[in-house]
Amino acid sequence: MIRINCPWCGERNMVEFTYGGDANNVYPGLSEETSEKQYFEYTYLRDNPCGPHLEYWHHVNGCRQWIKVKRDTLTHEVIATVPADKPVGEKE
Amino acid sequence: MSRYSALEVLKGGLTGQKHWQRAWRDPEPKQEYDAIIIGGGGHGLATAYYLAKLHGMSRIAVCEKGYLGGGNVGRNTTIVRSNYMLEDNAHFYEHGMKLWEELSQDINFNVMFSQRGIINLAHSDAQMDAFARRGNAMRLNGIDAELLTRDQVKEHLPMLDYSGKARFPVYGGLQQPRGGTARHDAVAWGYARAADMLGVDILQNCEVTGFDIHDGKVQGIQTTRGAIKSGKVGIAVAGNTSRVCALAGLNRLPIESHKLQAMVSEPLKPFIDTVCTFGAGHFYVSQSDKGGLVFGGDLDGYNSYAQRGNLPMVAHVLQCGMALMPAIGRIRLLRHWAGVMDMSMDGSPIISTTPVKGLYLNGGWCYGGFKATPASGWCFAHTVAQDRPHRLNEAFTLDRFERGYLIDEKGVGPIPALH
Amino acid sequence: MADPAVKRRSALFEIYRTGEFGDLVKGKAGVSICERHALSIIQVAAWKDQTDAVIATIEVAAGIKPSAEPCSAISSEDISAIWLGPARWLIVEKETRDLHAVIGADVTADMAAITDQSHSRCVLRLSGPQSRNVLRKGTTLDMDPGHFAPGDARTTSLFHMNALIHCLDEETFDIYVARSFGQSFYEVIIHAAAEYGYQVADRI
Amino acid sequence: MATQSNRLPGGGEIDRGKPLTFRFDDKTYTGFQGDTLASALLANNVKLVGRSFKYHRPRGVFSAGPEEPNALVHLRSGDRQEPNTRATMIELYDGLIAESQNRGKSLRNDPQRINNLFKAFLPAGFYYKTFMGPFRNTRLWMFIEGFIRKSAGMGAASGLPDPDHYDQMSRHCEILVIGGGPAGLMAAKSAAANGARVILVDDRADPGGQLRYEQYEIDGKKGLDWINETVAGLEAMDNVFILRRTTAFGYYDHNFIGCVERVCDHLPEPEGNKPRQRVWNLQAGHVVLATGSHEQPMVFGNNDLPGIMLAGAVRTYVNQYGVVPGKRAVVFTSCDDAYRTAIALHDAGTTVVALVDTRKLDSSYAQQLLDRKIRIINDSAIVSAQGNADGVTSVEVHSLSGGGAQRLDCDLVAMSNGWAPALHLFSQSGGKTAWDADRNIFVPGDSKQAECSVGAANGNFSLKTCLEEGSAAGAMAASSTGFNTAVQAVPAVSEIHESAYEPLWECPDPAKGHPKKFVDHQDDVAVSDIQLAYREGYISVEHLKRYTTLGMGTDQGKTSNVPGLAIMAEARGCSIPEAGHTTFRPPYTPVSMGALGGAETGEHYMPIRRTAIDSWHEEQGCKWIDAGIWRRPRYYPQSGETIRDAFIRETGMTRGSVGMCDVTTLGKIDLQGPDTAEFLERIYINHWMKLPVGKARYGMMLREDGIAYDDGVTSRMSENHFVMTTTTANAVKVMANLEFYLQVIWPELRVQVTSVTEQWSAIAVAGPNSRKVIQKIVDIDVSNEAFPFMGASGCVAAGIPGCRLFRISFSGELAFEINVPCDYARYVCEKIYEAGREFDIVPYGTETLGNMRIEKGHVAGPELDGRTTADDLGLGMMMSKKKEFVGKRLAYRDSMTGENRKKFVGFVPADGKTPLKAGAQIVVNENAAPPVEMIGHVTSTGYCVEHDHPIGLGLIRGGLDAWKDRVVYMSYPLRNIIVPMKVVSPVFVDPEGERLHG
Ligand SMILES: Cc1cc2nc3c(=O)[nH]c(=O)nc-3n(C[C@H](O)[C@H](O)[C@H](O)COP(=O)(O)OP(=O)(O)OC[C@H]3O[C@@H](n4cnc5c(N)ncnc54)[C@H](O)[C@@H]3O)c2cc1C
Ligand SMILES: NC(=O)c1ccc[n+]([C@@H]2O[C@H](COP(=O)([O-])OP(=O)(O)OC[C@H]3O[C@@H](n4cnc5c(N)ncnc54)[C@H](O)[C@@H]3O)[C@@H](O)[C@H]2O)c1
Ligand SMILES: Cc1cc2nc3c(=O)[nH]c(=O)nc-3n(C[C@H](O)[C@H](O)[C@H](O)COP(=O)(O)O)c2cc1C
Ligand SMILES: [Zn+2]
Repeated sequence: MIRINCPWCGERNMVEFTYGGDANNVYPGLSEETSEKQYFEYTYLRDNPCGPHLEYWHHVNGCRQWIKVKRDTLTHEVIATVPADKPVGEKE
Repeated sequence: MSRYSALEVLKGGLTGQKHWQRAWRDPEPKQEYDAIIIGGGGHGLATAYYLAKLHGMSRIAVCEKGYLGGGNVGRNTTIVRSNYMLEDNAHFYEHGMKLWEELSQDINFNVMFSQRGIINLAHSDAQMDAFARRGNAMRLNGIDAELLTRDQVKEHLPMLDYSGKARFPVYGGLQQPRGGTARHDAVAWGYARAADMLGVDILQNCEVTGFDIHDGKVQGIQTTRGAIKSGKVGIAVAGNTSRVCALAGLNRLPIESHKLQAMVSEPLKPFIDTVCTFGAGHFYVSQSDKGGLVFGGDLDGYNSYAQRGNLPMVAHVLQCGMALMPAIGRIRLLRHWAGVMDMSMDGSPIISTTPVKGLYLNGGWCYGGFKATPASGWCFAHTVAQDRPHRLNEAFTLDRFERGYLIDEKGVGPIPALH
Repeated sequence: MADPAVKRRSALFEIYRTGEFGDLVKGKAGVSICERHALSIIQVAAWKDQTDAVIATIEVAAGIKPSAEPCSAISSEDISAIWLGPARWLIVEKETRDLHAVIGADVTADMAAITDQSHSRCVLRLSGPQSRNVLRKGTTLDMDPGHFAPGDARTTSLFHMNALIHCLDEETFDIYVARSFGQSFYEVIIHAAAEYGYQVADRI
Repeated sequence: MATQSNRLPGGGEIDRGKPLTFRFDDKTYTGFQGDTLASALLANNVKLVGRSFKYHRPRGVFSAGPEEPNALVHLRSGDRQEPNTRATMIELYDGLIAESQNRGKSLRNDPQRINNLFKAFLPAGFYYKTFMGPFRNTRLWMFIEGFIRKSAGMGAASGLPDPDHYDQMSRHCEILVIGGGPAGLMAAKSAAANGARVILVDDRADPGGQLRYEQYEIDGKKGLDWINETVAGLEAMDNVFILRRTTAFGYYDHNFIGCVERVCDHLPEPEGNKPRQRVWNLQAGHVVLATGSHEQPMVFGNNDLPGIMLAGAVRTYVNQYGVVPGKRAVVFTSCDDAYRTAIALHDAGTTVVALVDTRKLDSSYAQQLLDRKIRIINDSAIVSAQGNADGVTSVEVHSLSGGGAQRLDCDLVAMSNGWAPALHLFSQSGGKTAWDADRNIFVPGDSKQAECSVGAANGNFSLKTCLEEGSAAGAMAASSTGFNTAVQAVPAVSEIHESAYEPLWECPDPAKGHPKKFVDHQDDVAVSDIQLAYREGYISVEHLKRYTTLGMGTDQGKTSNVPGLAIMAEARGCSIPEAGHTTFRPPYTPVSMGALGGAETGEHYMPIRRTAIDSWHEEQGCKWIDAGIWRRPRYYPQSGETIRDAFIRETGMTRGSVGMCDVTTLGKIDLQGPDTAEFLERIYINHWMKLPVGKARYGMMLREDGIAYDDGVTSRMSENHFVMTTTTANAVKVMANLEFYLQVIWPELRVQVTSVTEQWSAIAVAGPNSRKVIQKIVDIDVSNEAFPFMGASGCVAAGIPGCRLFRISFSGELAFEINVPCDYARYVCEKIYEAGREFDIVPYGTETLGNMRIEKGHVAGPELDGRTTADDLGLGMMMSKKKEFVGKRLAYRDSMTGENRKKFVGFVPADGKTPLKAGAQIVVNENAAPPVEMIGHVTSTGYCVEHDHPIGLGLIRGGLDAWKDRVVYMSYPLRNIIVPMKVVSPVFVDPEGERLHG
């Protein structure tokens, strides 16, 4: 049972969250300059490491904030959590 | 090596079963092979078998990091079916179904393929329509399918809740009578033994740790049992696809690794005679020949390489189970475990050449790859041997995502956990 | 406000039955349940850079000062300000005035978005020595007294429904769930409470 | 009624003042309060209690705990029948009914016992080698499989719905102590001393563990008294919570432990509203594993006969239950522990024929035996047992140094091959086990989570060490969770130092014959099977397990895994740790699915969402339909009407006059802020900046991959305030998506989104007379001039202020949608109905809603199937060329555009009357044999009331451009239906949209 430390609500059980996938993905931005390839990569390609992984979670049954979670995909240990618009390691 | 037959077993009975030899050898790795398959799961072993049998290759090795069959082939819910709607899937899986029907004889190993049928339950008219769409497509593709009414479902599955108290009553179901289950371990062992008999070296405890690639062409691999040369290397490592491909410089694939749990009850006398899936929650069930009810559910929902799951999904599966078959309340769960799935972006597999010459990829099986084992091995062997796909797998390329030729049976888009 | 002759109809209108039920111990109920109904529930979502201003303005306008502290609730006799998320609160009181208008008069659009949610929730008040046990059956939160104390308010998953739980005193909780879930919610709560014996009291 | 011939006149923890009657198979017996079913059966000298899995060999009670492989019964009857229940764990209650299982009509004369004669032909995995049949198909196997399935399995499920209910609860604590033996009790005591929250779980009715049946003194008191005092002390503390009859079954990530409490299993039926069982979800800061150990058996010929039991179990029956399971006992051991069994048996009056010790050394207890004139046979082993279904009658003993065979008559064998720590939970926590070569046991290695093992679970079997470790661990756990350390003083104990244990994994064969030596009693796995697996190369323990089924039974190998792997290690010539053990998986002991499923099942499997007008629909006699988890009225049948009659009538009356429909379930999202229009511009394919205040617009969203995602109407209520509607199915997902875009991707946009689905009820009023009805309700002018198509406005409705009115239409008729705060919705609904009465207003359900949108050619769920693009759906012109929006770029990939895509069209049957069926495929050739090319499919079907013929919508390759007015075939082979139909425009009524604007 993974426990995630929501930057606002504190440590909560994972049943309160939904998973949002790879947070290394950088949104290409809605601009004519962006290439189709960038959209393709954003939409379809994923970091999929065995070990620490940066990912989005949504505290949907909580404060409804999207957060970034660094989590080990082998041990499920949660290494860090930050608000989704912040880089990991830096708190609000 | 003795052929398996009833006579041999009887003979053994009189001599203390002493005459049986190893089902497969335990050879030392050779310096070089004509082809190496990475992954001693169902797909890897089947590939090696078909390479040797159908493509006249003899110097073949299968590298397995642990014990043979210890991956998903040894931990799945063993459902075999070809009830797909989309053309590319339908033909591929139906080819597989035909191979299944002859597999035990072909490899001289009883894989206990039991065509007890599979029923997908529907809980609304809309769901019946969606199933009809699939069933009609199956029929038109020459695949068996039946649309069952509620009463017909009841004949097959009398233990479901028809009481009127069911939150999601049964409306009917889509049945594929030729679908069923097989003895998962036997599939791995049978292919291993058959491949071994054709001279394939099965190298257990041999983890691939790197690739030798020059000028965009593969030359060999590094393993925990030393370097091995080969100009053709096929990757069939299921949940570990991203990790192994990364060793070959193929980073960021259209794949996420997720875990899926399965569970089994205490052994019971025959309780359910077909495979059944719930249409209003993630739950499917069949009974193993040993008597255990084998249940599966949804992914735990987050990337994971742990072959163990968490309790909420177990609880969810059994909640579905109780909702569908209130008779299981007093039956006990015996064991639950998990496997790591290579979930692709459209839920369909990849059997493909790669940007590296001589390197081939078989992956993206999501939680449906057991039934594909024979067809996947068959097509992958063709792809490896001929350096191009067979017609049956030509849609399953790695570059289809970029080109937009997706094979999205569920229509949920590039969210792997939803396929 | 509507024509006072027209009564608001709660989500539990058809099924709410007062009385004592379940396994009463020596005639005593372990839990008491009552619906809080005809509430004004106003959501205020401040622009982040206006958080302090909004807090101050609400205090003046509505007579309650929300706290920026996550998972907290400030309440007085008649009105509560419950933290929902960063810079987001529910202001709740028994409907006696047009709270939406009252707050909206001072908290302007360039300070916050204000949304009327008065009809969007079914609110049950649980009290009694077994109230924490009833909640323990549906949530993974730590419900022990030292860890969920008066003045705490947490949104969580309760019996698979999104719920906001506000602790009023040692053994009293207000629980807010989406209105459409109201009947299902009520049914699972009384089912969970049956082994302790429960009383359903008049609405407040 | 049989007497309790094996019951001692005194002693034990049973309450002789409370006799209980119970039935086993066809006989009635008595026992006492405090008995287990196993102890009561043994008290009545019932030896044969079951049959083994494969060979149907007779089996008796083997253990006294959860490790029991043999004594599995059907407990209770009818819909409460529980298969595979361990007699050793069933607390006896008055009127208990149990039956033996895996047998024919009678246990003694089970016809399948002949399997035992053919056992030579049924070695491990025989089925892999045969039954493949002469032909290339699965027929022979499936025929045989029927028989195999019938003879496999142990117990039978009743097949009837379980009448009891279950429950789940969560609890948090600083320290969780699992196991209430001496180690666990001591740990709880010191952990709790300074206020940390401690939970103690133990799977028995009362804590105490092995100490309950030993004769030790602690602090000069009887062990049992010390236990009772300690438990009473803990119970008196506010910060301690004790769970009895509770098994910790699984250790999961982040120190989360699943436990199951058997709340009412010791009673005939659950009391009052109590659940039968309850799952406890425990979240702990630190876990102390004090789970004890399991005694390991000896492996010798016919070691499975009834009457051959674990020595600790025998001692338990004597000391705790006052039952002697035999009259003449042989004790067989490789460690000191079983000497105490010999002593206990002797002191209870049983003849102890001999104690056979595999070791040469003198046990520390040797003198105590000699004092009792019990013969000790050192350096020897039992090589075979003789007997029948009624139990063992003699054993053959050999010296391990050669020579010296002798036969001892006996009716009870108490054996011990040492104790294996219960590592299940430790191992599940992620910890790796380590082999302790000195003590010949696997012990816990390094911890991966915040836990520690103590006492027997940590491989320390002396009582003193158990208490010391418990005390230290409790204090450490408290300090690691922030509470002051307070090591409790450890009481003094009477105990003698035991001599070393020297396991013998397999006993030698007797001089004559090769009787099977069973390793896994339940699954009938014998040494010969392990050797066969070895010969065939199934040498990894995981292969061994899967090939032979070793350890795969209901006991999960608690008494067979270690011997099995040791025998394999021996064959391979490797060490035991090199061979390794298989993976420990939850649950520790089997857990009922009812408990795991919890309370929310049946009708409560998922909550039902109801609209605020739910009761009104019910009163109107509607038939319900599930729309996701909402329930919605499907149609309102009038007497004798079928669904088809009803929707045709509802459609006709709506189009003819006026109808009303509850559309509350659509998602409603409130958007506020200065950047809202810009935000909509980015997420919708069409334009929003210039939408005037007071106007609504239809919008479509794409997924990032360019596929059509969701559609709905969004209205501008004021400059910076919009209200969006979504489909019912996607409401929750769209909301989360919008939050993602705003919080993660464009945090600079000043937009607030709030779901208001629950605040507003929505009622659609449609049909030519709808304006007249609405005008009677609302306070604003709804004439075409004042409130044209796509108007949006606040209003007072039926006297209720703060309502909203939209002039939007899904049916293609002149239509309005009124939004009312939910608590007033039923009132307003009634007022509308009243206002419409003069126009014969008709309430309509989802069936008519669907039919009218099909007539009008609007897309919905069946068309938005996650594979279609906006262009496929005929909405390509809505996609703005002038702006970028989510999904735009990937929507223009080659494959996603172009002639060959399936496009949205309408169909009518060529004969104008044959109904069309959703789910049908479209083919060009009426009589082709499979595989047939499918050029499209029918998505939705209905009946065009105005033109009086069936209609359909669907997708067809090339769309109208390629197929307009041509005939194709609707193919529905599942029902042998093939219908020629004409491809037409998907808009069947009012193609010019005059009614909408009128
Ligand atoms: C719980 C569960 C239920 C499922 N249910 C079904 C079902 O009912 N029906 C169905 O059709 N499918 C099902 N599946 C999916 C199916 O099991 C898999 O898709 C399929 O088995 C994958 O192919 P495989 O057998 O080759 O994989 P695996 O057996 O996983 O083989 C891959 C092998 O590669 C090895 N490997 C990995 N990395 C390396 C390396 N670096 N070097 C060497 N070797 C390596 C692994 O050890 C492993 O043995 C299920 C899966 C799970 C987990
Ligand atoms: N002399 C020997 O060779 C020898 C060998 C083994 C044990 N012993 C004796 O056994 C005792 C060991 O003490 P201990 O406290 O370590 O163990 P214990 O066996 O006395 O107690 C363990 C307790 O944990 C419970 N338990 C186990 N798993 C559980 C689970 N998953 N969930 C809930 N409850 C569970 C058991 O029912 C039992 O009550 C000592 O008295 C010791 O002397 C002696
Ligand atoms: C179809 C199927 C049936 C199984 N039946 C049993 C069973 O009867 N008893 C058992 O102990 N395990 C059973 N298992 C589970 C295996 O013991 C094992 O847990 C699983 O293969 C995963 O391997 P692992 O636990 O070693 O990681 C079964 C597994 C499968 C896939
Ligand atoms: Zn939060």
